[in-house]
Amino acid sequence: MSGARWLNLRRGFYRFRRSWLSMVGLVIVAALVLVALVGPALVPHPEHVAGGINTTARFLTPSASAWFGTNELGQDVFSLTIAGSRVSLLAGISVVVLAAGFGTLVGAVAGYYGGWLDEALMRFTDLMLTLPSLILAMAVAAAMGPGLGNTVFAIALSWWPGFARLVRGEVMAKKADTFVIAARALGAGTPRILGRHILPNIASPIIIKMSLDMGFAILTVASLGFVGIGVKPPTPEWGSLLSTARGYLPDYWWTAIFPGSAIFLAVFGFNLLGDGLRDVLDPRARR
Amino acid sequence: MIVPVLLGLSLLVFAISHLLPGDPVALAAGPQATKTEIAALAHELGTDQPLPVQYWSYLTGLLSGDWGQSVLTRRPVLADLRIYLPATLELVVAAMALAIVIGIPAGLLSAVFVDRWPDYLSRILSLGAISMPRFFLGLLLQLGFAMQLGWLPLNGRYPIIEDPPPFVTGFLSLDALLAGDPDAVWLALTHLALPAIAMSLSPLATITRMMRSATIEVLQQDYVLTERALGLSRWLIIFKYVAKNAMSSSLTVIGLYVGWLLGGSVLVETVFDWPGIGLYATKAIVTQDFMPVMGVTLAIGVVFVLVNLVIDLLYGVLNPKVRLG
Amino acid sequence: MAHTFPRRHLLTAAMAATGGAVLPATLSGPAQAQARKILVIASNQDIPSFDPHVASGYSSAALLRNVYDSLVRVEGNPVRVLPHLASSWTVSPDGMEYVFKLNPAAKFADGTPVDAAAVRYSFSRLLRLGKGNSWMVAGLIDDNSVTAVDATTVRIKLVKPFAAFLQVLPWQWIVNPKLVEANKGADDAQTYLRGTIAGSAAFRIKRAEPGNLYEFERVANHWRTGGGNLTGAIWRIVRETSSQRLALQRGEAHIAVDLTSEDMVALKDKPGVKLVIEPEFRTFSIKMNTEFGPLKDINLRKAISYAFNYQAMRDTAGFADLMVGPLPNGILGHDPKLAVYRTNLAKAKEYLAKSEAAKGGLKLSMVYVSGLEQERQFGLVLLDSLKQIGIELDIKAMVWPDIVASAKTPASTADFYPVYQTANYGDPDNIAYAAYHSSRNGGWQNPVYHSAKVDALIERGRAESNEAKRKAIYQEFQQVVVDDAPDIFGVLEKRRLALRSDVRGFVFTPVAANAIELFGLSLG
Amino acid sequence: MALLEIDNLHLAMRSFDGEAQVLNGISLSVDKGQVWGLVGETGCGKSVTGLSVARLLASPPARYFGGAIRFDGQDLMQADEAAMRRLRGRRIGMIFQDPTTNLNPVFRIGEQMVDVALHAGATDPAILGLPQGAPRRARLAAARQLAIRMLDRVGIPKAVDRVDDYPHQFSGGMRQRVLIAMALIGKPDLLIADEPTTALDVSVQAQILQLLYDLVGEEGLAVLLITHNLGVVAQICSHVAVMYAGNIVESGDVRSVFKQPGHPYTRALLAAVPTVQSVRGALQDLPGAVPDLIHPPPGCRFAPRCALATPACAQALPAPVPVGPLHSVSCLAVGAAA
Repeated sequence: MSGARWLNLRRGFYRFRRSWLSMVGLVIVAALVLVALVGPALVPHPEHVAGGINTTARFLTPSASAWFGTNELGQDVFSLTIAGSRVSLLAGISVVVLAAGFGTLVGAVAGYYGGWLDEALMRFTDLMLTLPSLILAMAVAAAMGPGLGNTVFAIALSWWPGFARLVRGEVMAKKADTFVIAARALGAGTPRILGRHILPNIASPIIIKMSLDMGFAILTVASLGFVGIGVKPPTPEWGSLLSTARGYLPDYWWTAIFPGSAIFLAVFGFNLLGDGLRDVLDPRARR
Repeated sequence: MIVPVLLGLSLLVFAISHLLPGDPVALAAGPQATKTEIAALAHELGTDQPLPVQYWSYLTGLLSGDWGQSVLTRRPVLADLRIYLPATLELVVAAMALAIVIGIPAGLLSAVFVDRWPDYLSRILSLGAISMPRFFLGLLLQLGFAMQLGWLPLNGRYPIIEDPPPFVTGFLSLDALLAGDPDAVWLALTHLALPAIAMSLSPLATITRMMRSATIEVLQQDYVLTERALGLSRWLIIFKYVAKNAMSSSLTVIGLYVGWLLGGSVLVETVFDWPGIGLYATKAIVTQDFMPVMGVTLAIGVVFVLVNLVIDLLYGVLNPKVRLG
Repeated sequence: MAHTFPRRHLLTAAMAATGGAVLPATLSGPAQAQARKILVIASNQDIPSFDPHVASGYSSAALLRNVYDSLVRVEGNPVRVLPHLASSWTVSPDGMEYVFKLNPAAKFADGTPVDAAAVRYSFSRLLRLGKGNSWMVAGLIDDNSVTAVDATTVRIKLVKPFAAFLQVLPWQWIVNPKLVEANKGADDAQTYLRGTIAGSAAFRIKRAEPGNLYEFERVANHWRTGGGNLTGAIWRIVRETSSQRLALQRGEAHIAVDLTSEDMVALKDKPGVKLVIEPEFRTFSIKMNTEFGPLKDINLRKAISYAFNYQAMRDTAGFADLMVGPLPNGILGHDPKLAVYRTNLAKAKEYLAKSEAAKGGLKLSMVYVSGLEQERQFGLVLLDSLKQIGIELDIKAMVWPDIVASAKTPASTADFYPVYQTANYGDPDNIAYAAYHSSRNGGWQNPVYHSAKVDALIERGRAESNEAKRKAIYQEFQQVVVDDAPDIFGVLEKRRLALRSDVRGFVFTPVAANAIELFGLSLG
Repeated sequence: MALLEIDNLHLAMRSFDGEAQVLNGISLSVDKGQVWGLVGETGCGKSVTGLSVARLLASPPARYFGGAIRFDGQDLMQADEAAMRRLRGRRIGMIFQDPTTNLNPVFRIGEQMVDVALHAGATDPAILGLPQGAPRRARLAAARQLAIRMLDRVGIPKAVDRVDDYPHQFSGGMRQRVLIAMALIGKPDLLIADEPTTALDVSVQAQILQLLYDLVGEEGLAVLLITHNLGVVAQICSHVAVMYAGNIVESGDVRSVFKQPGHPYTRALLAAVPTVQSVRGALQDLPGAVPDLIHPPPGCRFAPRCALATPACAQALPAPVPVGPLHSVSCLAVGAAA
């Protein structure tokens, strides 16, 4: 079995390498991560990222000295956009990790114990899924006040049900597997069975979902920023940059186009990559 | 099915709105209110009662058509929804119609030309479309078609100096049609165009992708080989025999998307100043006016459940086994 | 091609109606709208309440001044007080007693005459509720001040002398007692008047779609004669200022009231557009929490006042002048030569050294109204300035009601608190009283600052009727306030309005100029 | 001239692991009135041969690199898709193995049959009994009548009522009858039947075979019956071709081949059939396994498993050697003996 699995994985990576779309995604995401790690230190105007302004150079058109032009406060749009990658990436990862963590907990408990607990948890999960997630996130974020942490929490709150359902199904399927029954026969405790035997075996669908969700998490963070419920100034968050820039269209288009394109590019990269990863890790779901 | 879902939804919405920080009563009372005035208002609104009592009265209110009062608009929430929900629904229906009309053939073609350039093109475009922030696309559309070219109106549902057609369904284009006024229909449609396009992109892409994968699966079915072997033309097979089979899996997506678009209409409505429930909810959220937020959430839940009932019926139309079996 | 005509016709109509610049409007044009003469005002502010004694703020003022009438009205620059419901008036030599002769033609919408009893009733309700614009007359009149001498004569006796009394009267609306009494309920008809108009003005509300638009229509055969040719108007909520600008540019709106300086620059040479850029008595300052937290320390306040980058603030504000002291430039008693703080890092550091903050590591907080772009920019200017003296700033956007709520106690008030003060009347008392008198503590206009000396000066200035003496009092007031450094005195933004050139009869008035008065306007 | 002539056909198929030599030069000639059985194990290329005749293999992955297929004198390897469509459903009918999956589940059977009839009628209006250019309405009605007649013909009771039923409302055997009706609606000259009875119950199998046998007799069809079941061949075929790993190793009239099998593989095949009912799967008597077609053995592909193999067998593919009037065998051993 493990041989077959290895072959599947190898064929998967073969397909991944063959699919240039996935490779493009990988390149974009790698670039994004790199930019998020080192970018803020290397940008031409790190002081603008920290909130510094230069009102003598407002609304300069893109040029060799300011690649993406400057904004209403004379800040370098290139520096802000680059620095925004860290904010978005961090927020996106936090949302997905929080949601996956909580969703896995709920799903694993429901799937493993079954019975009324499963029934109750899943009814709750389904209800959460019927709630309009963006409105819920907006309401929670607005009530908690601005700030990246609050935004992330609010989004994760509406994000976990997807993971819970996924994990529940996988756990239920694995529960009946012989190795789990054997472990139980040997007297392993529930946390041990779940943690050591079941969860590692269902990691790949969770990872696939996390990678597929990354793009949308970034998108949702930007959406909240755009409607004005998001980070505090001067945090250079793409959605709020776009929201501000919107007031200066069409004359100062560069203040909007670059942060907007950055959102698109980041989400696009993660979606390409997620699609490719799904092909690799889950050959059944190909196409 | 609809009753327990709504019961649960109302409980959940009620619970969330009471768990959140903020004092809606103080806000409702206004900045100049004194402590006694706030207490009086709390008493009047019943918020000084224990939570179960409050929920019970909220629930009985819901059932008797009293969805609470909006502080912001000073009107009953249900009356507001009567205006704003159709506006959003019109947008969602238009967007879904676009998505279906384009997405289904696009997905079919993508599958037929699998791994050739039309397929690559449609796959890149659809992934791109899914990744495109709707609000950014909306801004770009405004920038291009309204600001630069001036072909279409920038925002709103109808020219502000014109009287809209009499309110019947709340769907302006439909109301204009009912009023027999072709100019009004045209005006309503031109206003609808850009926001509908901005909203349709994501479902369009998803339907294309679903349709593509479903079609690829269907194309491998034995009956397609039989149909080909008996000489039926490729296009007849694809657009008639394959399409109907592949469509049922896209139906699920369509059902899910209607709910998703209703909840996500906020973004497009913000960009286009479209007076629907998204904008209504946003305004209510930032002023912490909770009755409308709860009302909007519930309304979306109701529509979502209803749409999925319709989808279940449509399944029957597409798949005789479900209908007859 | 003849068969395509109907389609073309539709397109033409659509373009014309949406102001499309593609085809000449003369082709078909919105003929109906032309005949109807409806003026469209684009504003980003919703109208929260119609109750004339509860609502405040410019959008409400815009609504109320068109659907209710007041005893007198103001117009022009400099501001002149003109007859309105009162066709004439006299003032006693000591300035304590005003007698108004009402226009006998004035009628409420239901035909009831606007008589002295109605005026008395309206003032009494205003004082009873204590909301809305009541602060303008609070302490000046009481329930016995307003008396009906006869049906058309009203006497108002001030409790305290107040030089600018006539200037506040345009904002005190007269309601129809018959309607209010009939719908009084338990809350003095607040529920009723929140959405219903009981006034006597030349316009009434035809359509109200909160969050979207408010449509006015002209009352037929109104008692007021003259005025412009408007048959109606629409107060249209357009949140984005750039959308307002485009709506104006395309002729979809006739007046845009919330434009940014950038918008004004962009509109400068556009055909069919008239720009109004005029100084106005509207101050923008960043208030400091003089009662709670690090800013209790006057040395720190002075250090910050010197560190602040005033030039950057002026740059971002566009069409604006820097304030010289607490009072708006050009108002009675304003001292243009007052020595005020200007950016001087050496002095800033000198004062900083005298304060607790010299140790460093200080982090201060600032709130601003979410969505108010200009305030956000000023916040960033402050952040940048504070960084120069090693102080961090936490900027937080809050909705207006929350900010107002936070102003209730010094402890809940942020360290920095930006606020616009619009003069409702062109007198120094307006800003001085609203923004610096201790009786306003706990309210949004002056959450925390109080000084016995300043209070005394304000009260003296209010009571004095001799103009030269008043000037002297306000000079002293300005000096004392500047020495106390309770605010970072910011900018006076010029009023920025853009009008279509076919709007006629517009007279700029430097008080509440964005609350457009419709009566005198014409289209075409 | 035979109705169908397959001449030295070579076909390769691309896959994940490489290109498989699926058909290695097969030749076959089918005349009107003949019922040819094409037998062999799974993967020997018999189904691919049938699909090749109708040109239904997608290319890529299929690649023809030699040989010809002639139908009624027309070279099908040169025919374009439009030309092929004129043949399919009209002059060449096909039925496949599993009747449960070969009918489109979401359409009424009548609708599917009407479309096939309309298509056939478009090529030959006589099939609908209407003159050229008849209105669509008339053609639709005629097609429907034809569908009902065909259903009746294949033994569907109350065909008029059942024409508007969905596939899932029929039993497996009935569905195969529907498929046969659909394949014959265009009055084809050649019927390609790929394992038409394999998926059916034993009792139903016999009925379907009987039906096919009767129809062949009545219509004078040529039939290419693809099966792994020698019993079926014995029952209704007039001729048989035995395939092994992409080659026809032996062909001839059924009687001759069954009585005097020449090729070692044919003999093994016949030996493995204890009864009419054959068991699908490996032939126990033979050592080794079916060769890997990506890297086929040189020369005779059966040689690695053949008891009679000599070093010469690995040199070249043995040519068919006639052993009877219609009977030929491709085997060096047989050639040497002859």
